[in-house]
Amino acid sequence: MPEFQEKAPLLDREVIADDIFRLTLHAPKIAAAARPGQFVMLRVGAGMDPLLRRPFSIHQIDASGNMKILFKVIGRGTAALAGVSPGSSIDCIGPLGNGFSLEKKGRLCLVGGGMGIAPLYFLASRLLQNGKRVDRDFVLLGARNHQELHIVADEFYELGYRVQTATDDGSLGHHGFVTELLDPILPAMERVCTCGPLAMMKICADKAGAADVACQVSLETHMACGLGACLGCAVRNADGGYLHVCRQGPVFDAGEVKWTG
Amino acid sequence: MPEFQEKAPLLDREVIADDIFRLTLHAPKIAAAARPGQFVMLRVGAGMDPLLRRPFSIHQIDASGNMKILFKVIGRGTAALAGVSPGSSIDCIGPLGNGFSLEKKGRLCLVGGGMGIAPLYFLASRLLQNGKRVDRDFVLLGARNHQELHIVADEFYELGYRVQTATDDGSLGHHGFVTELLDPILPAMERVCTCGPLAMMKICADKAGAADVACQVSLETHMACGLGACLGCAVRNADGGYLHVCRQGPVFDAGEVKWTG
Amino acid sequence: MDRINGKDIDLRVRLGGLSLRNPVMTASGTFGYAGEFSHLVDLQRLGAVVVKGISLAPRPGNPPPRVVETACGMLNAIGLENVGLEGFLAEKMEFLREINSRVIVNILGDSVREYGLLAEKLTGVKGVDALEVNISCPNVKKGGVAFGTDPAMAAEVTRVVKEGTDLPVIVKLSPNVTDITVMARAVEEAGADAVSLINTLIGMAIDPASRRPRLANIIGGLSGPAIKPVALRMVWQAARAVSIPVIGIGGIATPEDALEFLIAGATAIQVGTANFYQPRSAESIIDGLAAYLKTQGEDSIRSIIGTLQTEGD
Amino acid sequence: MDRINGKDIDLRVRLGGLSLRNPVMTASGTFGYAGEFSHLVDLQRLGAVVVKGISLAPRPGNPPPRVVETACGMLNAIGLENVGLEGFLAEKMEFLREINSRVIVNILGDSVREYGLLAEKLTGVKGVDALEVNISCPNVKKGGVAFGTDPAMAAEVTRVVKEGTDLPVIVKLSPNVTDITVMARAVEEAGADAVSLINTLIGMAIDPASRRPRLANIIGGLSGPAIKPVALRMVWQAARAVSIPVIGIGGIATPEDALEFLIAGATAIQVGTANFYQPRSAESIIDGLAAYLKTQGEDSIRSIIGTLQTEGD
Ligand SMILES: Cc1cc2nc3c(=O)[nH]c(=O)nc-3n(C[C@H](O)[C@H](O)[C@H](O)COP(=O)(O)OP(=O)(O)OC[C@H]3O[C@@H](n4cnc5c(N)ncnc54)[C@H](O)[C@@H]3O)c2cc1C
Ligand SMILES: Cc1cc2nc3c(=O)[nH]c(=O)nc-3n(C[C@H](O)[C@H](O)[C@H](O)COP(=O)(O)OP(=O)(O)OC[C@H]3O[C@@H](n4cnc5c(N)ncnc54)[C@H](O)[C@@H]3O)c2cc1C
Ligand SMILES: Cc1cc2nc3c(=O)[nH]c(=O)nc-3n(C[C@H](O)[C@H](O)[C@H](O)COP(=O)(O)O)c2cc1C
Ligand SMILES: Cc1cc2nc3c(=O)[nH]c(=O)nc-3n(C[C@H](O)[C@H](O)[C@H](O)COP(=O)(O)O)c2cc1C
Ligand code: FES
Ligand code: FES
Repeated sequence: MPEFQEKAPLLDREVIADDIFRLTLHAPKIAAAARPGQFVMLRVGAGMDPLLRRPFSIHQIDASGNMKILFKVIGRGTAALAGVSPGSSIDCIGPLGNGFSLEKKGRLCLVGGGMGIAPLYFLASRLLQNGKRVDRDFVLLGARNHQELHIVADEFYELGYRVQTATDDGSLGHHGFVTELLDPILPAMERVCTCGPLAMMKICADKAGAADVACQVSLETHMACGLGACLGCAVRNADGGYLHVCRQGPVFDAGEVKWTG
Repeated sequence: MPEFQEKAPLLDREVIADDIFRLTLHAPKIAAAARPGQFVMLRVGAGMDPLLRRPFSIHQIDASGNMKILFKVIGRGTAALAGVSPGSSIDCIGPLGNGFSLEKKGRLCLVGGGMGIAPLYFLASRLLQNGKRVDRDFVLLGARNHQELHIVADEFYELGYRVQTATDDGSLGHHGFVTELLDPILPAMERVCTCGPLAMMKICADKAGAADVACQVSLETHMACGLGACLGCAVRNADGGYLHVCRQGPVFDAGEVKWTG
Repeated sequence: MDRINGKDIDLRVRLGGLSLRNPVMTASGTFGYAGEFSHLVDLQRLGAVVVKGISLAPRPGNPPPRVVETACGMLNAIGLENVGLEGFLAEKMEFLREINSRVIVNILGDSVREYGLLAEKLTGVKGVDALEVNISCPNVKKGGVAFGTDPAMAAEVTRVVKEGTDLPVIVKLSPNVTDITVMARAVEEAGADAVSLINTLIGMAIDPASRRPRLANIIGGLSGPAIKPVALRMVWQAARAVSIPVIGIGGIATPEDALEFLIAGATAIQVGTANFYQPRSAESIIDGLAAYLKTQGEDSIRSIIGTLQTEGD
Repeated sequence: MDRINGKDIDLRVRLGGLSLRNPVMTASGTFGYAGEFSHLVDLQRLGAVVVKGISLAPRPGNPPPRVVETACGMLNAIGLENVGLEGFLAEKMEFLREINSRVIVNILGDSVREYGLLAEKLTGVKGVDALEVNISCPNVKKGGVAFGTDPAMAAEVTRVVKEGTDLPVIVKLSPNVTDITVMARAVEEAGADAVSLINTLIGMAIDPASRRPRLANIIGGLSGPAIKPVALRMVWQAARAVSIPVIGIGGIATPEDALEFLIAGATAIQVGTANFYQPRSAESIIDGLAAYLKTQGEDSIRSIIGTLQTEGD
């Protein structure tokens, strides 16, 4: 699984919400090699501060070598990224990590919360491309409000998935937690793939576990390199040892992970 | 002499040459208080790197509170400054330092090299405003080539000064050093004000000294604060002690300075 | 009480005998004698001003270049240039008496005796609220380094200064040591009322084109955000090692920075290099501390000090 | 000879018995076991690869969070996680033998005996060109700190490692000491073939919102451009104190950075944190060194080493 370093021209910059942006980067080598669930490390800003690259899930890929990332402004790095104007280039390393299972058999439920929806779109579209039957598969998406969600929710819908949404303020779909949408659906599912806040993924994992449904989760952790070199991205595994999110993950079977808190 | 801190909107950005830019900033308090030869400390970039402000001479002031600075890209700070787009604001502290003499009597020769021409324009225009007779005063300007010089040279000319130019490549005016233009003029002058490379100012100072003409020079040195607090901007004075460029200068009588090298 | 929407948010702290309206001071050598900032900063809001280090006789300082920027930091080799005690008293104290803020005089000497004399002569001077003893400046070859890195000498200086004054005595520690707790304990035992740390780390920069050092003095003191993690670690260690108040210094520029130090155990903090690039840093920290207290539901900054949670997972 | 427009620019350097095609290595713990970078970096261009520190038994490392970004730097508390000697030999050496670059194995132990055993067991292993003895890692409470800050213990480790091997032995020094020259001389006298410095400075970061340390280990090692001035100063001091070669480490990311260390007296340099944010840093440094030699009219990098001009004004 080779990774590439590309100076990727920024082709487009969409403002999804006040603090949520979607960038289209021309990164043909990365795009050609990418699998759903993998991520890229982006260099934000030209100087030495912020110093480290930032990890972002690969959100969409097209046949002409373009890659989208969807992100929320959290701190200095993402703020800098939001300020990059089309025409500039962004230094990208990827694709990194393992990715979600591309199993075509069985009914699938994707559960995304916040920016966790980013990799799920790539997964949803790749499964469709690979010939999976998706019209009985669910996509459950949660966010703070309508604005954050509706554009990407529509895109999932266009792929042919059954899309349900939940928002904190009730401005789109269910008023409440996205995980609450899972209960009626879960018994009919064979697999759940989830990405989002840890607490949300834990609920998914618990519910899936209780229902004896397979569950893959995509973890976030601070990363210095993304390449398996710094060993900084450790999270606890179920046995008390450590998993390295950048190489062994970011996607894990829910059972591998130690769910604390 | 109070100084102000202003978030000054960038109104205009002119590209004078590949690496030379002129910015128009709306900084009404600084503009109202400024005297020729004073400078401002600009914060370049939003992050912590580059950390320190950068000093720039006040190049032009207009009645509506606008201030221009003229600068060349040298390193990271000036590169960042060159990249700021109109509409953004730049954090400015000023006006700082002492400034040139505004004596109206007697014939005056201004000698500017490279970016040293920046403060001289403010001096030239303020003297005219103050009612000085300038049609017998000289402005000698040196630069690498025509491109760097012609716009500002024209502006001096429009003020009514006798303008002579020198370029390294002969593409405008005298082919050679600007100080070579000084010899025929100097005997008739009462004062020389010079700003530019140290070697150039030293030649001016030497020639003026030999001709018994008063000479003011504007020095550059690394500055951490520009406010007289860090004591980092020391240069040697003629007696072996130190001068602080930001508070006691940047303008000095040539005789105060120790001319080394 | 600090003025923030008229709320009763209590930022007062006490350093031994010295009470401050808030824990935010300006660090020695980075705020001149306060007058330099009088048009840009509301001086009376500051917890205290620590003035540029004063020696018995005036000092000319080092040859230039004296400062150079580094990654998120700067190196300085000012060489302790200062107006000297007499100059300070004659030219600077009048203004400082009027700023309606605490004034702490940073002192430095080439010998134990000089420190003692400085302490005596500053005692009883109206407007001087405390002394900060700089035993740590790395720029002067004579004395400076040794006092700050040898616990016995640091203790000796502290004792002599304490004998010479009834003002609160803060001893400012150098970070260029193997174990900061040894230094902190040594000066505590010698009678220091508080310790402040860190002074600058010793660093260096070279211009490859000329193959010359970028500072005429070759080496200089590193300050600014770059050093904050080291400063914070040492403050945390020192605060656990001594029972006198600890003043945190090093790369502090924002309210979050200041809070890190307070949470680590500092009773107060000093803003240094940030004054150069953002003169209003101290004021914005004061505002930010008050705002933080509100979000945390606390009404006194003192309930934040030393509250680092280190147990559990 | 390095490939640069076919010019005869000689970047070779010699570290005791070890000759390198150029002075640019990758630092331990920042380049994994080299395979991690094989798609991004032309490994055979590197002067040497220093692998992640190896202990006798595998180590799991510290709980997360293990890394946090700071101003122009980062803190790490990896806790010396590694595959252990057997794992290293079984899983990593095969690849390393093939990269056509020098391989230096960084070793660490909890006791002098462990260092000695590691040295013995790595001696004679095909593809291992030298040992770098990590006496300086601040992350493990047991052993690490003491070896690196006590000259006698550092010398003892050095002696035992030297007895156990005929490979060139580089001793890697901790910067968390009052006087780096004491440490450098101690290990030189104990037989070290070279010293490398600096390892990380000890630092800390706190999250004000939770009032918890940002690293589970509370303290960690500071690396990156922020520490370069301190590293350069220590390298300059060490190079003047010992006659064995000095390897410069700390914040090196560009050719200019590398040149600063070489001019200060380092015979070679290591690129650490920069590998994380710019994997091609080492390669661009190699190119930049060759380009610099041209502009300086020199044909060998060896004529740059230790050429700092400090006389005059
Ligand atoms: C595998 C992976 C995929 C991700 N995909 C996305 C995505 O598609 N969209 C999106 O908006 N965000 C994503 N994130 C989170 C994103 O990396 C962080 O929001 C971002 O790094 C924050 O950087 P900052 O400079 O704005 O924040 P700061 O808080 O200033 O960053 C400081 C440091 O903390 C790290 N950090 C802060 N928050 C996180 C976090 N949540 N996860 C990891 N590191 C963090 C930064 O990388 C940096 O090193 C992903 C994270 C990982 C690990
Ligand atoms: C009073 C004064 C007035 C000035 N007026 C002008 C002007 O009108 N136009 C113009 O183009 N330049 C002017 N300069 C020079 C200008 O400040 C520098 O070119 C600029 O600071 C370089 O910053 P940098 O980040 O691009 O370079 P870098 O080399 O990356 O800067 C590194 C550090 O060195 C300092 N530095 C580098 N070169 C100089 C220099 N020549 N003088 C002072 N500090 C320097 C920087 O401020 C910074 O702290 C003036 C300098 C002074 C002292
Ligand atoms: C230019 C400069 C001059 C300084 N002069 C003194 C001094 O005279 N006495 C002293 O105790 N510390 C002096 N310091 C150290 C600072 O007070 C402070 O301890 C150090 O800079 C670390 O804080 P910072 O990172 O916030 O700047 C000086 C620092 C700088 C940058
Ligand atoms: C994540 C990380 C892990 C490290 N692991 C080791 C190690 O195992 N052994 C060692 O001697 N040094 C280790 N170091 C220290 C580096 O080799 C180097 O000395 C230090 O980071 C300073 O260089 P830099 O600023 O270029 O990173 C590690 C550094 C980092 C950042
Ligand atoms: S992020 Fe560096 S090893 Fe995973
Ligand atoms: S630049 Fe700070 S005193 Fe002059």
